[in-house]
Amino acid sequence: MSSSSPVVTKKARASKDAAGPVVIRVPEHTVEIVSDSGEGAQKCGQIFGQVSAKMGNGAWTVEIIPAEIQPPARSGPGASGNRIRIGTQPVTNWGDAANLVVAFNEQALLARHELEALHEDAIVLVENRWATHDDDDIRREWTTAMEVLGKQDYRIIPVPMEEQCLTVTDNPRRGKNMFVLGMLAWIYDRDIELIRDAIRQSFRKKAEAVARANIELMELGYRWAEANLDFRVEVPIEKPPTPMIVLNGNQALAMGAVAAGMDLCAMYPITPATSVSHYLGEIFEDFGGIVHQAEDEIAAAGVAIGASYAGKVAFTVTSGPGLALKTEFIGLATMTEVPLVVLDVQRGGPSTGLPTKVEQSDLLAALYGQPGDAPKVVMAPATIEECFHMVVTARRIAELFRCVVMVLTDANLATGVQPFPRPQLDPRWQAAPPDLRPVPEGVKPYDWDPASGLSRRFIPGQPGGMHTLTGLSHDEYSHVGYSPDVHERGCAMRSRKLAVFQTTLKPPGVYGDTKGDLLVVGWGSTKGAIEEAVDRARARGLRVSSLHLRILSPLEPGLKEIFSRFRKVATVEINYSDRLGDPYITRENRRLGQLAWLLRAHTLVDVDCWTRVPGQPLRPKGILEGIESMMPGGHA
Amino acid sequence: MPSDERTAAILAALAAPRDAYRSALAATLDEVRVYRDARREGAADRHMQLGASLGLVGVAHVDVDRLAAVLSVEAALEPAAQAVMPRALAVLESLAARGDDACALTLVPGENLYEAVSRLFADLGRAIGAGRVVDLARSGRYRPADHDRWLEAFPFGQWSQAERRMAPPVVIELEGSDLRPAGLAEFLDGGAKIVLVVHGETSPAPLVRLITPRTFVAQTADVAVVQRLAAWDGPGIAGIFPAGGARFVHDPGVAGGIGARLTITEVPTLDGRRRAGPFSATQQQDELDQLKALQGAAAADLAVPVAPQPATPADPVDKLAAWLLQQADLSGA
Amino acid sequence: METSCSFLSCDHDDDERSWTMEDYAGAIPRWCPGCGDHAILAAVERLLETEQLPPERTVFVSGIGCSSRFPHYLTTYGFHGIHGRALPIATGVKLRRPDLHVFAVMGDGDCCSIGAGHWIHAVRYNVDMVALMLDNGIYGLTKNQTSPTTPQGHPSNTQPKGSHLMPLNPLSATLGVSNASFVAQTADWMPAHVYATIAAAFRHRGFSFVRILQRCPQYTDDLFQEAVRNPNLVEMLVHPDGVDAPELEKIFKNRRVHDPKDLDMGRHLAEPFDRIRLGIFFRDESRQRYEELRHQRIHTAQERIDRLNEEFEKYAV
Amino acid sequence: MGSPPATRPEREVRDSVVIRFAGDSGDGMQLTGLQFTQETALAGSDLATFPDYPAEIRAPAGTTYGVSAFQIHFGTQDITSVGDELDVLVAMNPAALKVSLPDLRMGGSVLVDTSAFSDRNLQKAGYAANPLDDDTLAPFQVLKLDVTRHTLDAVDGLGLSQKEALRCRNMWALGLMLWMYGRSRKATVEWIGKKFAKEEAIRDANLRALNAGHAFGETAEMPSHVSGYSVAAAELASGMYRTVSGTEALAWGLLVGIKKAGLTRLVLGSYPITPASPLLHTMAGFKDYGVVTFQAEDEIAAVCAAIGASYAGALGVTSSSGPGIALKGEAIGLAIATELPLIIVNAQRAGPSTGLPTKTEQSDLYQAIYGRNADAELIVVAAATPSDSFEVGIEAVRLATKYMTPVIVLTDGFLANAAEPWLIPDVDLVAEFPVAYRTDPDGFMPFARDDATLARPWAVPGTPELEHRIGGLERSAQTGNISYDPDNHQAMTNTRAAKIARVAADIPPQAVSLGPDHGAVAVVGWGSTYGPIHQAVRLLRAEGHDVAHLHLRYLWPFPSNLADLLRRYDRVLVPEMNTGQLVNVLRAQYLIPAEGINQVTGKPFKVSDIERAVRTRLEA
Repeated sequence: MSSSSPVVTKKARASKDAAGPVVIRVPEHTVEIVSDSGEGAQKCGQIFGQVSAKMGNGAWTVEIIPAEIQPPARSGPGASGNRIRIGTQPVTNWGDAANLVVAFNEQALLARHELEALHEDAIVLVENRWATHDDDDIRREWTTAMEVLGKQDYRIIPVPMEEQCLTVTDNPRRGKNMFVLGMLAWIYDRDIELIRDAIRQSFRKKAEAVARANIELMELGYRWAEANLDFRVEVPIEKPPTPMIVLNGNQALAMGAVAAGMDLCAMYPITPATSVSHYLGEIFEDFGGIVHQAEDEIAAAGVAIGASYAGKVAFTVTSGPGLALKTEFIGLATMTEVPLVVLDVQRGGPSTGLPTKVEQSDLLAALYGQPGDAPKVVMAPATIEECFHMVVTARRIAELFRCVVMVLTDANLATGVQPFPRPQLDPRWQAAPPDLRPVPEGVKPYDWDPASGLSRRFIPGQPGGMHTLTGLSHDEYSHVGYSPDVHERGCAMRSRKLAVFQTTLKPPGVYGDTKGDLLVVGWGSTKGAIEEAVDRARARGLRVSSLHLRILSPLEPGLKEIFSRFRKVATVEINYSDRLGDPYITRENRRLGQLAWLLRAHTLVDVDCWTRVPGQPLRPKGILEGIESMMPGGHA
Repeated sequence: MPSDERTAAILAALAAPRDAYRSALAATLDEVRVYRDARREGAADRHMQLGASLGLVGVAHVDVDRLAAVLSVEAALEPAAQAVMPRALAVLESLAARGDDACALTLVPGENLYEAVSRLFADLGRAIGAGRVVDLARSGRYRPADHDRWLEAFPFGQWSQAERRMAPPVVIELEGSDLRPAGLAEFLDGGAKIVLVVHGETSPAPLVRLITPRTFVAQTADVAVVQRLAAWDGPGIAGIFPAGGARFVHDPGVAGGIGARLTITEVPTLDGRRRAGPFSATQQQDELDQLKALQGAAAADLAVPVAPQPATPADPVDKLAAWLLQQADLSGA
Repeated sequence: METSCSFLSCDHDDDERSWTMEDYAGAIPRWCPGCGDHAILAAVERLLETEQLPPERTVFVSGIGCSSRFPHYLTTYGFHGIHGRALPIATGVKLRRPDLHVFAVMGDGDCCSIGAGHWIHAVRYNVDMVALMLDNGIYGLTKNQTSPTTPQGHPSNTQPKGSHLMPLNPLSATLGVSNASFVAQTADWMPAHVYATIAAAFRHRGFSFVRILQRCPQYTDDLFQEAVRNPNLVEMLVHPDGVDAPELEKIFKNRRVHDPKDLDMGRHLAEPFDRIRLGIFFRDESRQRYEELRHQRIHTAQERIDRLNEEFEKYAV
Repeated sequence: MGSPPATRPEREVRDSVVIRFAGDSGDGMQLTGLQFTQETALAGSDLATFPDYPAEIRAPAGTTYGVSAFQIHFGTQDITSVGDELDVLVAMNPAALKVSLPDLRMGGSVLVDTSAFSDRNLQKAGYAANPLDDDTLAPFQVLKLDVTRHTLDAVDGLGLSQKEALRCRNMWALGLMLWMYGRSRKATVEWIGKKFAKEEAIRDANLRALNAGHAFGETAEMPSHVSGYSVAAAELASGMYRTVSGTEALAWGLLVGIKKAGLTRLVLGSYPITPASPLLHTMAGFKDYGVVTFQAEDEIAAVCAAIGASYAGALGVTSSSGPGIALKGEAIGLAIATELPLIIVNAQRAGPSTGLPTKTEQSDLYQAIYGRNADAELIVVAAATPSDSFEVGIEAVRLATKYMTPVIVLTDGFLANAAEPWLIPDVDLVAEFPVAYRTDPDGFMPFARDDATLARPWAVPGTPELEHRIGGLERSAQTGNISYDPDNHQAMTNTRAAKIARVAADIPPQAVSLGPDHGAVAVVGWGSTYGPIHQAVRLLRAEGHDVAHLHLRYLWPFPSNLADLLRRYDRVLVPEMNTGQLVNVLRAQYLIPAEGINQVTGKPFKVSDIERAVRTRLEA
């Protein structure tokens, strides 16, 4: 291809380096690229993040997404793009603010500024064509915005993106993102061949000329940056010791399902869960799997239950409103003890809420959203790597305990991209084909072991195992029973399985000292941000540790004992809690963070909480403030 | 290795039934593997298998020993049964490792067709034999003296009806002079499908004697007929012949009587009395006579009035007229 | 392709087993005396016996309602699901296990009201199964509420002055869905016809929708009374490719030849509310069947690992 | 009231009696029970009833799972439970005897129809030997009567078929029981006349059977050891009474609620489900009062129709049971997001899943409080008794319209069907809480809020210049336009929560139902367990135990004094018909070591269940 391009060879760059730009050498740097929706900032950011990860930098990307497909141009809420935090060491969260921002218009930039997304001395590269636009309003908006931004300590560098792109294309709106990618490639000294590969991969379904044109634009950006910018950023690379792969959380869930040997995913499109099925749809058939897009959320759950009943554990994937609709079916699976895995990629709520935004507010709905006493296992991965591995565990637990296992991720994990050690696949992770051996004489469909509540599952096709599953209360023979003891016994057996599972769990580990003034408890995608905040707090001399739960029902054991070694325990969550001091809010009527509520009921420890629902991932800085506000008084 | 380019197209057309066999093979292999792992000798090893099955998150959070204590343990196998497991697995693995070509065979001129097909099925049937050995072993009924040979060969004659439904399709290339089809009737059961790719001269309608109500039988030059064979949910045989000879398709997948099932496009006449390979002129004539007899039966079948009243005609005008007549209800008149 | 999952536990003695109607019977039915469901159950048992379906490879899925108790009264595999959702469960079963014989049993509220969305799509998916809609024109189990098929003017607890609207026509609705492949109607008071119809439905490859007019002695006692008393009110659709119950010829003299291939005529015949027409309205075996389109080959664990490792390569650092 | 016959010994005086009519589901036991209840209520007794019927419409005759029973507890004072043990059992067949005999107290009376004890019936009931012949019934007073023959004799000559004639057995038994407790037959006679107005023979047969049963007691045909009983009228407050079931009371409450709110329309969207359907049936008869009932095609459509009605200015109500509420979860979230008034009535039944449709449980509390995706707060209230349902209905309307929010009303299968005498209230005494639709376009913003309640304005389509759009996506705090702004989402979530938190200050403080407001033990209940808890606490207090009863109507948010109140007791015990839901909410919210007393048998608590459990805790 264009590897012979004269401008971007290693040699050419080396000479330029020597000539002059200041090299900012830092252990980590955070980049944001924002544009109007449809201008491709996301693609640019994804490729930049992927290439950075592939080169061996630690990386974490977060998508900045508007909820509409086509929001109005040049509007703050329409800002679309990516934040990529790269580092020498592994990166576990999106950080506090961006050090370098590339904006396709000043309104998107202004919106990010107002959201405090920019570091106080951020470098800002902004498209400058608006300054001289034909439209008076636009010029006025530009001027106003620049006045606001000019009062900050940002270093603002206007860039003639469109003007440059017009030299090689007649539709710059579609090419700017590649120009910007080229600029970033020069600034961060990215491997240009990896970038070309990524562009080709990205346009693999289009004509070859499309990829070529995009590569050309990217190289244009590279040359422009080289000729015009006076700084570069170096985030040193330390090659990780083990092979790594880079995935987003939804891809990881999908691959996890493959690694778990599952073969049926039934779903209905819902943001932000759908991309699990997009990715699975591309590859699943190669593994003998089916993605069934059902007519609605309810049918998706039903098809998964039917498939699970007749063979291997199947799964359904959804987000909050879809979970609400599947509730009745989840109850049926619980009652009939048909194993089922439900992946819930949480988003902002209630109701339709914020479809593309992050929240951790489905915990209690998952645990308690069904009518009747419906015990089930609930888990939450803390990292993208865990998204992959947890599906394997979830399937196996569902099968062993004949129960529903819910896996709660969120929009942060779903669209975030992070490198992690490439899994060493094990055939034993995979579901066995259904065992259709004849059922031994006298074995009942619910031959509950009275001590554990466990029983062997019969699968259609097994001679001698004929019985009718029912959502009605039933006895060991699956016969409908209305007598009081039958119902009581069934409830006990279904509940006991969870108690038994809990006895097999290990107590969670504490991050930091195992005693101190404050223990921060978290779950789900906040792990990286919490631990970074804890590190900073400890660096300031605060006696803070953290603990991150993966299994939320049944709760991991030993919590009360761990809590007793801290003066105070508090959760950090992305869901709602009342703040003491707000009107009408008392210690008694205060609504608590969802995990906090759960921990209090189970341990009777006065667990406090610091929660926010901004629709965005929490920032370490914010959590640090939360920690400081919650530190128990008195001596430090 | 298939030498005829038609064979590749035929194998492609047979993908669905072949996948069914290979699916069963893959499932068997995995099921045996899991079965073996769950019943390892020694608790430590068994716990290791259980732990591994939980995945990395599971291992990090679950105390495998405690979990193992909760789960019921199936009894360990007796030593002989234990010993045969790896051998059965090896058979399954070797069959799984063989590509799709395993179902194709080219006859050495003069070789006996019946014996070759027998051998091919007996070889592919080792998957079934291995499955049976495992079944017997795990229910304590395995006896090496009686059952070990199933791992070497498992002839079609011993397959059960359910197993025959999973029979893989086979493709045989052969010289016309070696085409003695009568013995093949034995294999036309369950879901077994045989495609013969014939080179050179043979008798005009050798396959006609295999026609039975539930057997797909075709004689043709057109490879596309194999797709219809593949779609039929039962046994069948298709001969792909060079020019000359009878051309017909008997497709039991088509609803209705023999008239609907059988389509004859060509019935040649014998040009003089001469032998074709092993077939005497009389035999050849007999085949053609049988084909004509079936043709007659088919015609008669179609001629039988299909209803007390004439069937609704296809032409819209006639349809309307017929409908009006029906509405008039002349039955009482 | 009718295959079991693996060569293990494959019926080695399939040819030697046989079953009688008694072998298929399950718990004693708890339907009211005089309920049409009894006759339908008997016809289904007869079908199972005739076809000699191995009980362990036969699955009955139902929703909620009187008719949905059906699976409990058979000794096959059964799944008594939730209201309106028999079809998604049955679809899931068949998608993963095409080797199983799947029946879905629903009531009119189950199928045409709360489950209407699934019904439309199940017809379109055309998964090979028999769907029996036992239509008594009322909610019985919850004690007398108007259903979508309750005749206009018929009083119930929820519409005490009589059902407000024209009832929904399940036959027309089904015949109107793209990819419909088998639509028939029968009536519980003609066991021979019920049997012949569900036998035809079973033999049809695809989604066979059978509406069974079913008497409820408790709440809609009068619904089919006239038709039961006067066979001339019933019109039998007959055809060599249709259903045949020769023993009924003498009683039901009102016969009309209808070729099930003729969709337009089938729709025309299904339309009027005031005529009870029994038989096959439409049948077409050539329609696409979802489970066949989606059927995937099973791979070994190792094959999957190899393939997933290839996939990892694309995302390797 | 009937006067004691001269030839008989004096009627024995009783404070309270528990009778159960039990027979096959085709025997008309529910009707019998209801008629007895009616006559008893008219006689001025306080009472509580418990209908217990099989899930099948008509299970096979003669089997134990086909037994249908109706229990009534009536007496002179404060009847709050259906009674633990039966004083009298009327068993129309062996299966009924088998099922109910364990509940009959030692020395209690049992009436059996000897004709029904055929070999075939005995076998179907699972009796190896005839219990009338062995000593099965030795501990009881037994009345072996050939009810069948007496009934057939009574209706002879009316030209009925055997089947029709036998259907009158229940009336014969009712007649006898009415005599035994000195109840009038008047209302029953009227009822029969009305019900069978068009079928004279049937009407006459039922009347004759009823009268014959009564006459049987009146004349000397009864065994000498059996006498009638006299249960005096209860000392109830004066006023007009009627028996009322929880369902009826709730329906009336909702109706009064909309009147007090000044609304003209109530739209009930519902879909048939046991045991919630009766509300739909009852409301269907209220057409003339501005009630529109809509039996939707499914549960989801039912709640959406109610939401649509609320948007249009009516009060939207939807009713269902657990599995149906599960389906409505997403739409309830929409009502929370759009901030429209909506009342969701959940007649709970035993679960999970389809569970036990006709049996009672309180296991949907979690679902009510937490059963939707994301932070989706609403108000949860629960009715304690049939008559309390009336007040709860009014209160639900008040809170829903004042705070523009969904309110979940929890009842249960027991409460919905159980009946008690109800002093028909003077509705003029119920305070008004008129709704003010927004009409003023000046400064109108759909999500601007009332300072006091934080409720948004209710602007009804059709009002000029107030055109606005609402929806489930997050809305800007004032304009209601779609907004993804992080601060706005935080602010809106805060406001929605604060709005519900404010309700705590607008509801009555938690009172103590029985006992002191501090002490050793508080027994805290909610919902239909009121009666048994109350009785149990009364018994324990009579023995000198330091126990109090608190019963919660408001389950979310809690009354503002609840924490303080609970902390004034050494121990808090929470009896619930679930595996421990309220107890967990109290623990998490207040960190008090509340303990659960839990039972999920599908049956209401017995007084003795609670008494025993509390006693064990006291002694521990």
